[in-house]
Amino acid sequence: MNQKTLDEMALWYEVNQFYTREARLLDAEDYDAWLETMTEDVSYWMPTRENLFRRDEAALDEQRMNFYRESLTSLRVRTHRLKTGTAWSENPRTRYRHLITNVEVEAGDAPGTYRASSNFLIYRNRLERDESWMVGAREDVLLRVEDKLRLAKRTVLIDQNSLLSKNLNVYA
Amino acid sequence: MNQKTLDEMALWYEVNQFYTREARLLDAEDYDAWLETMTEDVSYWMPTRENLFRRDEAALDEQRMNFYRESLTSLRVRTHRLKTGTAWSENPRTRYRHLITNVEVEAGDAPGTYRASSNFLIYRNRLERDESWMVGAREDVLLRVEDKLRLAKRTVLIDQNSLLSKNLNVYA
Amino acid sequence: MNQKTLDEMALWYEVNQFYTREARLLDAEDYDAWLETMTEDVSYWMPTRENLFRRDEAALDEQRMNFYRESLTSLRVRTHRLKTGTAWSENPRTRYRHLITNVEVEAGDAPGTYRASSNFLIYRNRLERDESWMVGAREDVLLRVEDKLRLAKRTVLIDQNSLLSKNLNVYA
Amino acid sequence: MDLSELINVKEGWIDRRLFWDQGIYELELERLFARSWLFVGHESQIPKPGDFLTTYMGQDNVVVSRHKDGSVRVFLNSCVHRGNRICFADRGNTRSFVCNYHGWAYGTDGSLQGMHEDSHYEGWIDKSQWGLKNARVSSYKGLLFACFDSDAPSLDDFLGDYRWYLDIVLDQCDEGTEFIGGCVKNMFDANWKFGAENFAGDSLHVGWTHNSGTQSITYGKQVGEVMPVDPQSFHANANGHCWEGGLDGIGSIALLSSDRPCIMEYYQARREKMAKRLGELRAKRIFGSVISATVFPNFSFLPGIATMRAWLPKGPTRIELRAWTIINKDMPDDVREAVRDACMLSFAPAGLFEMDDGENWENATRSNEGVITRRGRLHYGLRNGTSRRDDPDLPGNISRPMYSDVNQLAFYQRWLDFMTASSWADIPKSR
Amino acid sequence: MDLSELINVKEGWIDRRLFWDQGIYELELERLFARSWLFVGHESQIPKPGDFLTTYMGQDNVVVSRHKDGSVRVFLNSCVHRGNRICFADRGNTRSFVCNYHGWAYGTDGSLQGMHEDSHYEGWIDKSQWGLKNARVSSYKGLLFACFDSDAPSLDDFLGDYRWYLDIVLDQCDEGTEFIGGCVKNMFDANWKFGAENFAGDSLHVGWTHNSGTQSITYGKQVGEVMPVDPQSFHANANGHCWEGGLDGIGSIALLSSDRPCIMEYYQARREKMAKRLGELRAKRIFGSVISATVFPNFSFLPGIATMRAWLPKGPTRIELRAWTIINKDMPDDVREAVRDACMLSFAPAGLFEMDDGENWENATRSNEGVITRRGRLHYGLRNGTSRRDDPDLPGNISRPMYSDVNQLAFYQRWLDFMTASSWADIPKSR
Amino acid sequence: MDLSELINVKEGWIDRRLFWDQGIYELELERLFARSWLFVGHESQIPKPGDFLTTYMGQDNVVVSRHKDGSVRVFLNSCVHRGNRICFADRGNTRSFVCNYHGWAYGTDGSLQGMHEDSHYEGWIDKSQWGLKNARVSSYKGLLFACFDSDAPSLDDFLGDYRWYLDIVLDQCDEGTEFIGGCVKNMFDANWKFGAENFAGDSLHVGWTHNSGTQSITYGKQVGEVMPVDPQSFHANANGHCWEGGLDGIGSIALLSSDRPCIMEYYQARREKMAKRLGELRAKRIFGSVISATVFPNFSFLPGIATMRAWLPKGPTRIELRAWTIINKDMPDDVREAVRDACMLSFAPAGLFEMDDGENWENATRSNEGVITRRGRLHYGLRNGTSRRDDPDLPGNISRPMYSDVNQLAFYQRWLDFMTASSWADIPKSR
Ligand code: FES
Ligand code: FES
Ligand code: FES
Ligand SMILES: [Fe+3]
Ligand SMILES: [Fe+3]
Ligand SMILES: [Fe+3]
Repeated sequence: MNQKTLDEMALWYEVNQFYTREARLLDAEDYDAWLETMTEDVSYWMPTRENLFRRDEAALDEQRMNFYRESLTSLRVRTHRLKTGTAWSENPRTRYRHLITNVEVEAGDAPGTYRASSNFLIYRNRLERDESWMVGAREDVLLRVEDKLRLAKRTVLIDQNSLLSKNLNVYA
Repeated sequence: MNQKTLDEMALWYEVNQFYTREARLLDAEDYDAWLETMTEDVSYWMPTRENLFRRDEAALDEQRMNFYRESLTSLRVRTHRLKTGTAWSENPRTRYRHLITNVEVEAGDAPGTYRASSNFLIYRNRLERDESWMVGAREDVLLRVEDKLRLAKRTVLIDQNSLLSKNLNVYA
Repeated sequence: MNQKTLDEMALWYEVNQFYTREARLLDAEDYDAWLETMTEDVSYWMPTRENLFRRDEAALDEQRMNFYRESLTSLRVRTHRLKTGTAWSENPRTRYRHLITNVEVEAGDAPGTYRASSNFLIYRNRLERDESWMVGAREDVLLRVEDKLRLAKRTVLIDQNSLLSKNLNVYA
Repeated sequence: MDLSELINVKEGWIDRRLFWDQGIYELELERLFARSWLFVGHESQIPKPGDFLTTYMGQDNVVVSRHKDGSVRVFLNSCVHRGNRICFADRGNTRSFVCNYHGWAYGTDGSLQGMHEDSHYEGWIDKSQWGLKNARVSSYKGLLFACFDSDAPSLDDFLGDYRWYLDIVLDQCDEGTEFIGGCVKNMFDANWKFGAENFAGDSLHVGWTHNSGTQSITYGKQVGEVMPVDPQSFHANANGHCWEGGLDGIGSIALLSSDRPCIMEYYQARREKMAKRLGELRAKRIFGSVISATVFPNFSFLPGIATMRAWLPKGPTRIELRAWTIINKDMPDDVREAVRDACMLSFAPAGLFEMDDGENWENATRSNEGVITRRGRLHYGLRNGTSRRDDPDLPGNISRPMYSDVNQLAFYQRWLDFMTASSWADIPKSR
Repeated sequence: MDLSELINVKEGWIDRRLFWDQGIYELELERLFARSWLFVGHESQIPKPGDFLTTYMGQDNVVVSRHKDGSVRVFLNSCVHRGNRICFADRGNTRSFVCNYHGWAYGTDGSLQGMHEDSHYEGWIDKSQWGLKNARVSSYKGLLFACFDSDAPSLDDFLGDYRWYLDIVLDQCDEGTEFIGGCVKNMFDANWKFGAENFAGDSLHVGWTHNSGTQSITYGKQVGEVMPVDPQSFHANANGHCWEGGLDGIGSIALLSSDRPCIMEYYQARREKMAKRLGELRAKRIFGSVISATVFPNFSFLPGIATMRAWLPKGPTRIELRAWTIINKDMPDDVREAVRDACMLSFAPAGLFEMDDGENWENATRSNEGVITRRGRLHYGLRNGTSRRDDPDLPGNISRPMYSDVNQLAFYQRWLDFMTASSWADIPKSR
Repeated sequence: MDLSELINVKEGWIDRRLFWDQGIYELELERLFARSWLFVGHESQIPKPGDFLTTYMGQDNVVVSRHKDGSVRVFLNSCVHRGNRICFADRGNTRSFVCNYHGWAYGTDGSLQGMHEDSHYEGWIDKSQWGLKNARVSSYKGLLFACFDSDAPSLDDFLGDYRWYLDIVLDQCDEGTEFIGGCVKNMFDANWKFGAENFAGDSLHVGWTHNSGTQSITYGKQVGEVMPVDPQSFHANANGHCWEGGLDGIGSIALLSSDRPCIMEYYQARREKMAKRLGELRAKRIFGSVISATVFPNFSFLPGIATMRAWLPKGPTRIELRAWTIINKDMPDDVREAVRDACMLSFAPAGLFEMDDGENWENATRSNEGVITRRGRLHYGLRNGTSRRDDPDLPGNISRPMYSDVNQLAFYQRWLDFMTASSWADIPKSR
């Protein structure tokens, strides 16, 4: 096999492991470490998914309502919640699990950047029998900083119109 | 590590990416591109799964009823439906997601052919809260044509007896 | 790319295929072959998951009740059940499917040992419409024996408090 | 609620509660499904002694079994000891049915034969009194029907004039018919009557709902070309059993044989032979046209397209659809395969026609439940009151052309006959 | 059960059955949601002729449509033919609504225009009699309400004195208000009244339930600092519509503008302009304070935080929450975005405040169902009976301070008015 | 429906509606679970003041708490303010229970101690009147039972003669018993009575249902070898509490100690000591045999196998099974571990015995619902009427051998006593 394939495969493996580690951090509520994997100017966006007639379809619009439209600052604010010790509804803790599949990656526009996509299934279970299932995809821009990958931009497509969960105390 | 492992790994990676791309095409309803990934004489079969006493079990029988038993021709007929513009029930569109896991591949009987298997979870969500979940496995024969992989034969095992969805407007 | 990454990737691939094959054996009820993938002194443990206030949280305790706490001997006893031919409730057979994702592996404490982790989704479907969904993670110690990997220790974390299935006629 | 106010045949409207009300549904199980002859299978599915299949009559699971004496027996699939199901397979062959819980064993006729540790039961049970309840069973040219009501008329009387239409599918040749092995099942959230009424008479939806399917299968034809508007096309019904379709003798076969010419060849080559049995009208003008049909209450089929299906009720807003493909025993293998695959291409969960129906029925079921919505009536008034019993060519109640609600109203009139009757004595034997 | 025994306003307790009983729920659909004016949208969501959106009134899905004559029409989203839903999009623009099943076409006013193969219907239907049922529609300064009861008073009378409070949000400038595009929906397992009563008057939960959210957003402030205990803070209610909050004029804006100063600047710069329209009290002391409000029965909002939401009932123990963000049309783009994102940060499924409410309501709903538990009463007695109608500054029934159950009891009193009345004639027009 | 017609003890049959009817289920919650003493835990689970666990009494969630005075308190886990659950942990140690919604705080005895911002409540609530409802609590040799009915007799009277049998498990040594830490829970779709009646007397299913489990654990032995047919084996019941099993004194221990000989050694070495407390019959012949037992209504256990479990009702066709392992406090660590793991190997969701039971009960529950099926009776007539009260050796109602429906009928007779009584006054204190 040639070097090109090899490098391609190595990059895919690196991104795959980046996502696997990220999933592990999220499932452990280790949000500080999670934020460490992002660039300072990261943009994290989860738009709502509207039911539109095909003729009315348009590109997803950042000006419309969303589940998340975050900067590193606002993610810090959000993830601070568990540190206050008074988020009563998070005690006992939720059992989270991120299953990440369908990883693809290609070179991005700027050198050292990559466009990566992946699918996810997020399962949450808490208390005696509360369950939540979410499936969707992520479109990311990754940046190589000092030989490490960092998340620069993420668009999360959750495959639901009305969110079929009581809340979103989780990130994709 | 030796060349053998390396080639093996490269092949696995290639098949993995073949499936990932296929899933992306299916989720985008890009059926023309999907059919491009198949050989002219492709056979695509999804038998029903019967509940039989173990003593009555036999190999799956192509003569019995099925969900799909398709040639490239019949797949073209099926996928033409969305092009008519009058498939009212497909408007607004369904949110599809194929999660592909457990990829394995080995050399096939003929040179340039491969036997590959994979598991899938297909999630569909449409309108306000219609959901469909399907899990199963795929047994494929892949063929290398001009350095590209193509699907020559697929058997889809859906792990349901009575299909727990209102329809199958989707392919595995 | 350097040799280190390459070896790392090769090891990951090996473990990934180990799990994929294991899943295939389990889905086929080929328990004898499954037990073959384990060391003689394997320990297989699936603790229950309790809802505790965060202040009361402690490490999972082997002395408490569990779903599985097995040795190779007890696994042989358990898997013998299907060989008796009188496990009426297993006839017709269950449709099982293990989806394995998020594989990570690193060198273990002893040479030739590895610490590997993975996430799973187990789907079961039987009779007309009985369904069971289970999601969780596995923390393993793998051992290389005569160039083959074997399972030496597994802790299965099932993400449920009250098991939302009628039984556990399956292994993770 | 007063059931007779739910349906107004004279004014041609129906109350929306029919499609989701729990009380109405439970009464349907008692007064309709527990009294009616219900389709349970085809003789070809259980040819040999010991062969069996399992299905539902209403919500009761039953075993359809070929007893050692060759007779077909239909009995409840629930042990008389604690009630456990005694057979969990879709089909198979067996000498007896042994319950998993305590090993009570039943014969292929449902009789209680014995049990694990039966010595302990000596003197404590009269086995002859504790078998599995058998239903009455009757076959009409291969189609098996069963009924749990001893007061019900014979299957022949139940079908009445409708047999003339059934024969068009069941009596084309000496060899008779058989089912392709297996069954396609799927569940969805609709009331069972939407399926039944649609096949009973809904020719109007075809051109709209199935436009995309027709275009895809016929490489661009519009429905009008496959099913031309024909003033002679008709609705026919007898005892609530319905048939609607055309007289061009070709539409559905053309649809089925697109990309599969062997089907067309097979049928055209057999027209004369068919005519000897069925006469010119049925063999050459009716058979092959686009037709849909429902045997009251929940068994439907499409002559020509070869699909047969039961709308199994699973609650007021849930159906399990079970579909089979029926063929003539004299069909060569290539035609069998072609019919099977063409049938799946159009009528199956992935079928280009069926997909659109299910979506419509689910949303009609759900929408009718609204509290304001339910106060409004549904329009069933097209050509209401135009059917006549004295047609020179066609038996039953006839109305022309097929674009009408005549059959649907006949179906609901029959539904009302059953629902308002305290027993079979109050149900008109013929409608 | 005797409904009047479920609520004791005098003693200040409520029966736990209100939050899960199926019978009570079905009566709510009939007597409350089918009679009441209900929020259906904002004019800005459907500016142009042909624009439409779909939502629910009770459990009835409706289309809210801008008719070609510019009027807003609200009609049932269920075909009069078989009941299928006629519009499946959340929103869009169209010339007509065509049913998927048989192609019946309805105008943007819900009138039946025609159908596929309509020649067959000539003489068989009077289209003018078979349109989609329209609801009465009325707008209050941009907010659209609809009502299916012809006996109901006008929207103005229905809102009564409460309009004085609504104006604080709706009438800040000449340009008026609009909604940010889109809507955030989610479903959870709680009774709809828990959401409504919480926004009606539950200032007490803020300091406890939302301690973590407040600390996170304000970088460590306690709720008491954002919402100081103020003896002048008040509960106000009129006709069951409720408003509770403070008079510092700053708390909620401070919360919203943390990390987003442009919001604070925008509002402070407009105080004087606002005062010209609303007067000093409303413009400078009330607006901007931490306030929550519920328009009876199931529409709530937070002035300042800019969230508006409907608690759509989906059964006795299920809610669909639909939330929008309201802004002034004169807001510059940066402020719009800041308000939208700050609003999502606090009140949305991922919102730092909302997350904790949902968990509480689900578990209250579930726990109240226990057979022993249901025998015990819930305490709603705080400051019960202290409200007065003759406040010199504030219209409606007023009680001070805002830490009380006064509004909640007013809400349930109004609930009882509707639930025990056989028609609008028995419902006090003003409370 | 007339409940007394559902059960015919004289003729030995039961109506199938018992296992799925919603109305019967709701009456069970009112008349059976709300009146009966119910198992809530073992003293060893909450040894220290502040220790607590949560469980269900019927469908009411309760906190089982060790109050600071050392007494055990059982109270409703639902806040009196809005009804929210006040404790979400399975177990733990705390000084008080503080509600997440508004911070109302309850003591370890359920008393209302105070609340967030309680100054506002001064004069508006009498805390002493608004605590969490406490149940009566009583311990029988370590097993904790609670009851919400003040008219119920004492636990001792409720258990009556059955205590003689309970002692066989609870009173083997001075140190007494304890539970292994933790609990195994799982949910499945069966009626709770199938579990209760099975453990009450169903020795017949063991040989059939559990053949594969027995063979696997014993390396090929048939059940008959582990549980030989013994004419002296018996059914015993008192006040609806049931015990059935043999007298070989070894069967269940043999099963448990397969691959784990230390268990056998432990018990054999203690037989004499046991005999001093329990006498020869109980210590050497009864204990150790294959035995199953149910304390009316929904607490079951297997002496020897060491499993104890509650069949928590979650609806007419849903159970949550909670299982614990009971051991003697004097057991050395290796024996404790062996008992725990051997117990899980047989009776747990993955247990080789339990797996087969659940499948049977689910399918019996489901099948009995069929509309025709429900018209047929279930056979409970084996050795019906053979029990005597005057056995020289054994207290309670005794019938021999253990292959019978005697206990099951006694269980359902007691069920009928509760279901047909308007209060405890109508319930025979002793049966
Ligand atoms: S339930 Fe069938 S044998 Fe007992
Ligand atoms: S249901 Fe709408 S057109 Fe027939
Ligand atoms: S509900 Fe518990 S404090 Fe309000
Ligand atoms: Fe159709
Ligand atoms: Fe709140
Ligand atoms: Fe058992």
